Amino acid sequence: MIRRLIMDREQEGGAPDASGLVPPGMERRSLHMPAVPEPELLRHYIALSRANFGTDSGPYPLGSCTMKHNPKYADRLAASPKVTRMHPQMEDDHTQGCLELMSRMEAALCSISGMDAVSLHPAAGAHGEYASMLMVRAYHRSRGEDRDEVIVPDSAHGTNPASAAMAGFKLVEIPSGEDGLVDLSALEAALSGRSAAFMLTNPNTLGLFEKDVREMASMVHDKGALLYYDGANLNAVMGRTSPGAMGFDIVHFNLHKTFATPHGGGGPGSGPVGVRSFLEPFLPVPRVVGDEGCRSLDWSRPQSIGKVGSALGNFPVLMRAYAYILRQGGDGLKEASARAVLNANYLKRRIEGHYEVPFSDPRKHEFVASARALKKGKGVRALDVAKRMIDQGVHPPTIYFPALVEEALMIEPTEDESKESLDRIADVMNAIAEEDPETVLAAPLEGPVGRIDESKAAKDAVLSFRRLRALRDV
Amino acid sequence: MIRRLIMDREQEGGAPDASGLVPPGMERRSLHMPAVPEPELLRHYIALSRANFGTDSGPYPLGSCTMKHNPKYADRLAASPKVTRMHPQMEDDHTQGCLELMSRMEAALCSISGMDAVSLHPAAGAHGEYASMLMVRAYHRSRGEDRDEVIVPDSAHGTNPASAAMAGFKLVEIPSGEDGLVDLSALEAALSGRSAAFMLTNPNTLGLFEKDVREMASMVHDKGALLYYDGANLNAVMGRTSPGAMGFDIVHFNLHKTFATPHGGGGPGSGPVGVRSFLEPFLPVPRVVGDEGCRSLDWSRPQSIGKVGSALGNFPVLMRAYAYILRQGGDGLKEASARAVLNANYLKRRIEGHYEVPFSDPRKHEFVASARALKKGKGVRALDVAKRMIDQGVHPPTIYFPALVEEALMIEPTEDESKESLDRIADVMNAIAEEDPETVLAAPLEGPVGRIDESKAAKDAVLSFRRLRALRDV
Amino acid sequence: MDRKEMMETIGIGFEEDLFEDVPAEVRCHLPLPPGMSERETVAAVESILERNRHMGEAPSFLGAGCYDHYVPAAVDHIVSRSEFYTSYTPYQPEMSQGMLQALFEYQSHICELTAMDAANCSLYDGATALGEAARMCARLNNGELFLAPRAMSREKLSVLRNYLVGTGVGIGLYGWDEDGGLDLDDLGPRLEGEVCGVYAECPNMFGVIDARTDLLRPLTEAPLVMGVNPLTLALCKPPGEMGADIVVGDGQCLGAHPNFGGPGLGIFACRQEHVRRMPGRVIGLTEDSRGQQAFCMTMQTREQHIRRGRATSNICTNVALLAVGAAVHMSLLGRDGLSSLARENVERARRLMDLLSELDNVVSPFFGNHHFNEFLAQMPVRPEKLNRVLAKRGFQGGLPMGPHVPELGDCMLLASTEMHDDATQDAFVAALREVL
Amino acid sequence: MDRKEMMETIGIGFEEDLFEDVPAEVRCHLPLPPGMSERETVAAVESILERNRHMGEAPSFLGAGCYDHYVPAAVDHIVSRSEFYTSYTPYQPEMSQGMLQALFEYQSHICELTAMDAANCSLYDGATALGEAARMCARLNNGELFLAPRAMSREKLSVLRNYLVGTGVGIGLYGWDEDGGLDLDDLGPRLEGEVCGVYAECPNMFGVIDARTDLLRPLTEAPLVMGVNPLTLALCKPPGEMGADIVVGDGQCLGAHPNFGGPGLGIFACRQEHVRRMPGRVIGLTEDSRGQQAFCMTMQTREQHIRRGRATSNICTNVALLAVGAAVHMSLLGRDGLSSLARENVERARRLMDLLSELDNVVSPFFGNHHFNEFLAQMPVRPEKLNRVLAKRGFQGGLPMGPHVPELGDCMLLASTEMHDDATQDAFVAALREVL
Ligand SMILES: Cc1ncc(COP(=O)(O)O)c(C=O)c1O
Ligand SMILES: Cc1ncc(COP(=O)(O)O)c(C=O)c1O
Repeated sequence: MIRRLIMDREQEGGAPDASGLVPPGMERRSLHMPAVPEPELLRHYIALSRANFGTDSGPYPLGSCTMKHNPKYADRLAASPKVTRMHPQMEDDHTQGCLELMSRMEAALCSISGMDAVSLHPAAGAHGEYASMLMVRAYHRSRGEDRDEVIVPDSAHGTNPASAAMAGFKLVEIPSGEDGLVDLSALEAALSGRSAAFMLTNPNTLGLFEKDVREMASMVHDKGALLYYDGANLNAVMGRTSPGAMGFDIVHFNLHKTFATPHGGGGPGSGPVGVRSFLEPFLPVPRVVGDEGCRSLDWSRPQSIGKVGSALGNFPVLMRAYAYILRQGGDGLKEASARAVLNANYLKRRIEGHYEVPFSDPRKHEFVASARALKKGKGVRALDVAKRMIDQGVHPPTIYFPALVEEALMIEPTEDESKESLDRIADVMNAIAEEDPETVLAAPLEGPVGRIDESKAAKDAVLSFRRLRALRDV
Repeated sequence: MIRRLIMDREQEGGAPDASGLVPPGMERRSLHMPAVPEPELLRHYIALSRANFGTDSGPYPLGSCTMKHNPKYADRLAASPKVTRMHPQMEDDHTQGCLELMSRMEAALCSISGMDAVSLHPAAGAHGEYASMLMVRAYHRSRGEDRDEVIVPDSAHGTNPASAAMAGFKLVEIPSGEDGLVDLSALEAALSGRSAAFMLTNPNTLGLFEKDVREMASMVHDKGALLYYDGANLNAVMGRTSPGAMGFDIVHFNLHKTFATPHGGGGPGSGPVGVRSFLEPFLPVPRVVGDEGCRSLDWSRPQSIGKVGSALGNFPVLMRAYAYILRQGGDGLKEASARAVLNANYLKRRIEGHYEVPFSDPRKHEFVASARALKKGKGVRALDVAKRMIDQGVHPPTIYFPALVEEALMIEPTEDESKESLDRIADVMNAIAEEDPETVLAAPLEGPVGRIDESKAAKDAVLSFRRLRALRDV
Repeated sequence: MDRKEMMETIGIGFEEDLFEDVPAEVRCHLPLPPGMSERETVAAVESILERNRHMGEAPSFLGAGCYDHYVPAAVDHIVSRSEFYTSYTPYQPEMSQGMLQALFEYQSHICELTAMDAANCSLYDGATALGEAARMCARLNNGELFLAPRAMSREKLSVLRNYLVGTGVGIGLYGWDEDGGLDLDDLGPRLEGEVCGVYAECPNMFGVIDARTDLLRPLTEAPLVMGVNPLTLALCKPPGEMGADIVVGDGQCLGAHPNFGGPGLGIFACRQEHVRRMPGRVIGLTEDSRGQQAFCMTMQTREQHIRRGRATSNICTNVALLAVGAAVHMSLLGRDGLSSLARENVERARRLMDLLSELDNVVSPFFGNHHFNEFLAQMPVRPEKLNRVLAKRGFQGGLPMGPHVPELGDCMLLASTEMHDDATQDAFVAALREVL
Repeated sequence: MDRKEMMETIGIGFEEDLFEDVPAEVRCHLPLPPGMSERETVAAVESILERNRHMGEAPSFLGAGCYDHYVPAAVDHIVSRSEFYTSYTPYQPEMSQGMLQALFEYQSHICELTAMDAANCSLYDGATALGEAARMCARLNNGELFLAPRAMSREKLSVLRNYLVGTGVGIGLYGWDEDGGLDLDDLGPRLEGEVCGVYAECPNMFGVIDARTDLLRPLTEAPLVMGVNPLTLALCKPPGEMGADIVVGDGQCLGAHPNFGGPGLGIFACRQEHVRRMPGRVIGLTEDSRGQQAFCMTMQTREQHIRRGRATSNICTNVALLAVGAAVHMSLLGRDGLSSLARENVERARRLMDLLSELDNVVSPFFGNHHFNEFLAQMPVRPEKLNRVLAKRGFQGGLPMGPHVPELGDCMLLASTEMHDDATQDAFVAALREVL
């Protein structure tokens, strides 16, 4: 490991002194938790940070994840005590700033998505999906209908089926057509009076725009179902189209994708949901209401699904995204999408001599290449290509997703990469395609660690030092 | 180089548009300064930062430089607009916080040093020395004396003679005794009616305490000269003795050494000066005067030397150091010194099997080892040892200073290193002493750069991209 | 310039050509104003935030799951390291050992605190962690009802309900006793039914350190879920020693700022035997090809990106950065630092309850029991009204209980932490004395 | 525990043994209170700073060498990188290539801006840079007098005097003309004397962009030192094209906060032929043993640690971190960003002078000339008094000229930057209108 575990240090004897502080018999008897003086602590965690790669380190074309640059003005704003030291249950007198910002953010997301109302509560995209599925359920029930099926294309992100299933829906998966798009006849066949919703990503996870989206909307609506927009790919189309214009009823946003908030190595993110007005009564409570200067929180929404998380949303993330929207403005967002698409198409062109890239042009913000030929020809899989890219300081693309492309390499450079950087990514990938397979299969060769044995981890299931110690003691 | 120079990028044509903004004929016609978008800019400078070693990266036992840990609470405080957005010429109404802090800081430094008055103005240690030499001059002149000599031991830091010379004094250097301490008879011989001051560092740069300091004080004072304390080594003796108790008249502090403020890769630092009351009239103007709540700046000090820099001191550095003093308290400062001394003596013991360490025990916060035997035995010089340490991730000690130790390795671990870390430094140094000389002479072997050719740099004197371009064009 | 070259490479003449696949009928404009400079952006957002009055400006006595603790500057420093916060979920372990180790350390710390074997590397917040725990009970066990305390915030209860929607499991609520601990007489008979899982909190919603949680294990064979405040655990017997199967809680108090309530840090720990039924991402120890110990995400086959509709949860993005912050926080404080912080919180709350008890018309604490850093006080006026009056005087009172537990509608849940000095508490009580 | 082992290794029984060499007669105690927790420390310092009213709270029209500009967040981010700010002077180049390259980039930027060949990597501030320049003139040239403008702040003049103390060179002051530019009729005859060096500023203390600096070079063979505001240089003919030998200035405006005046960023550039007479640290380009381009500190034999009493300067610690910040700032803005920022500053000042000129009893600007971001305005009341009145109304007026240039004692030097929007300027002028 990069540094010895903190837990693996000695600690002076003794137990916390809890007498008189907790009920008799409830005192803690021992706790292994060594304290590390600040100088050593900093070195430890800074060394760990240096063994981690972020967008500030280099190219990070991780498809579907939209690893945009995280602008630094947002950090400055987020450090203010006007953000950090706010409590969600304060009197409205104290929170006008938060409420105003949330209200403006809701309005901005309405403009961007073409929806009528937005809730900022969900903590991430999947959380937004779940909130939406609860609304879908509540909506149909409110009409006396007990629809129990949700339709998803096979190219959908895993969270789509997972969220629908978690909300108690049966899944109906439809295969993509030859062209990588939704097969309208398969959709038609799947739709019925039991259909509660159809979940669609547009552009889809192959980076293809579902041009028949309006027709799908009619089909879905004709059957009394709702059309759901997975907004993870919104970065492709801002200023050109919107979920509203495409006919969607519900949409979730990923602020940590489209709106440049940091992903934090896993989170926190933020996954607001937007709906058409007929669904507004179902949005989570409380809602921000009132006018500038006298905003408040309204809990009296009898049809609301209630709460999906304890907070009103991840406020600092909302604030960062709102600042980004202000900074870009309408034109800037449109330009960001245009550049993201240009970059993806350029990079695609630059590598397609070495990798197959199934399906037709143009792509939107991402594309999926395949290492199928490499695998056949030299036994080099997508995984191996990825590991070898690590040696060159380029973060690998998303691999093996979507599943309908064999040996998939899902590449999304975002608008932030310069031509120079795109050329570098391409050069690295192309060189790997030509490299001798032994080298590639052995990668990564540079750097502090070699290829990591993921199956051993799964077999051993050692998830804590406590467990490790228990095994050592055996 | 680590990354291509920013200047070495292309820039779109055109000139700044200055028409109407500056007098005719004064317009700028061209300016080569490529703009770098924030995402690339961040990657560039973050990559540079990663190619730099600080105390947060690992052990940094650079003798004389006192590379303490820089606590992070100070960063938080320094980011406040109550610090950053203050202008030095504001009305007192607006600056009561700054003035109060400065006043308390002066008092704290008086307590620590045993001096009667302190000026926070000087921007670094050498600047404090210079301000002090100006005061020495003004003081003697005020008494109608035109003393023109300053005495320094040969072990003095280079800034001491440089500052005295800059102030127009003739230097009288006295050799150290066999024991590494000031030779009292040499001092006696050097002292005369021309002597303006004697500059002394205690503990001296060998880490030895000048135990005869009171006697020296008497000798100096008897001759009508002043005794000056270079406070760079104050970290050794806080809470045990003070310049005041030792008989000094003037002292400079290095806040970036003793008081844990960051050195910033070269600065900014801060070098306050403290004096006995008879010298107070000569301190730089303006002085902070008044009581809490109604402090102001007083310029009416007719005997003052005036200004040594435009500011009232490097305020954020002062603020950081004041916070550190509060946090430590008297006991904490004493403990810091004790631990610094313990660490130095421990490390000395751990390496003295492999390196000569001339002069007797105990040491204070630092000690000077010698690679003389290694050089004789295998041709390995102090420089080579230093370069080989780099390979092991330990910052080398100060080398070739003080000059009176051959092949000097001047080692100051500070109080912040744990025993584990000290053992690592020792193990690294001891292993190098045993290593085959070829390896050591070729070091550094790991890392992004090999040994750097310093004489080529001096010969070529290429100090800017502009110069480089001019040479390329030839 | 670059742009032109790129378009040539692609073989298009206009950028617009890249959008030829977007049909005219879905085209639309973006009705947002033009962009601003960085300086203007910062000023615009600051001018909105200016309208807030934060806890440093108006001392606050709110807690209820979100606490104002001092965040050591070292914690903020580490989570501000660009390499950490600009990275994604560590899908490529060779490039993310730093984040993976930090998260493993977080998991390890949580396991030590709770005395459990395994923890995941975070869920959204404490409430969703409870929801996921209930769902996991439904995976581990049959049974119709998930038993939980009636003394729960409306937020948490609502989340719990929403997370059980798809399982068919209902919620059974049990009451509290006159000392604010769980009512065994109420709970006992309910345990006879078809119980899917049992949830108990310590400290509970009233801030009570409830010794009765230690009596639960022998009473049921259903999975036992315990809700904790991790800071309390520095003083208190851990759930692992009380027979818990699953432990949940919110770790915001471990080095994260209140931030208007979100993000929280959903803690989720369980016994080794249950690990493959857990929700969320977990980091495991393994080896690399050179035989060195290393880390990676593991048991991903439980997760949505592999298992899709049959995953143990839909969660993808979690709150990893807060987990890193918590690891730094716990490493910095260690056992002794954490337990003395916990002690300080108990003592702060005690001092406040004592001060309040001197007010004639206030019952403080409402429950005679051990409290952690919050407690109920019964007020002579409606807490909602009282808070409005206090706000005018520059204070933020405690949480009115009415919306959560209607029969305690005249009570306020007051929290105090190390951030309150004596003067702040005294001033608050003086203000109360004046208005009551 | 560790401590005991360490003492055993050293062979001592008590820590006190390590201080046996400190004689009893110099022993003393440290009369300071006990330490505090981190939280208490932060609270204590914040409560002192609380008493400040910063420029965001009381809009300020002070400049005079220290300016309130927007600092891009990227700049603060970079100088907060631990590897940079916790490092020392890069004595070991192999371990410090990052800092060395950043400083080389700073030097390069400064050379481009000034059109000079070489720059050092910083001096304490603009005033000491001038002092060092004067001292360098004394090394380059004989001559009794260093000529400088009488229109100089008392701070700068005092520093200049103090830096010349050891050289034997005196200071000759020349005046200004009716348009606020340098008075050639006054300067001309002085140039006939034994001149050691000549110093001229553009913009000068009155904020005037002085076209006459361009006429100086043919008038003297003595070294010519030019003082600049680096931001102005984005619009203005650079000193290198006007024949300067040395350029000095303060670079605080390049990405550093005002910070109550310090640290400043002392800019120092010169022609290639003079490099070996320069003060301060310089970074040079070289190669490593593998033939790669690399950087190191160079020409150290000029410096105190080698040359000791015969060094070109005593400076050791400088302000490297601000130089890094300036490099980041200039790289982010580039030519176009920097020149439009400069333009904005000219326009801000113009708008303010126009507004003020509408006040009956104010002469604004006092000098009819091109100004950068500051200008003199003549007031009907003593500026010192005016500022006290303005402070009560929440404004910080301009710099009273009296202490600096007594004959302009009824004038105030007012600065405006991009940080002032129209509303701020309008409110200030409205306040002035009311009190005048
Ligand atoms: C297409 C798509 N949908 C949904 C999600 C889930 O979003 P989150 O990770 O914010 O929960 C993702 C995340 O990768 C995604 O790529
Ligand atoms: C003994 C000694 N004196 C004086 C100085 C000069 O201090 P500064 O670098 O702050 O100018 C130093 C710095 O290294 C030093 O070690």
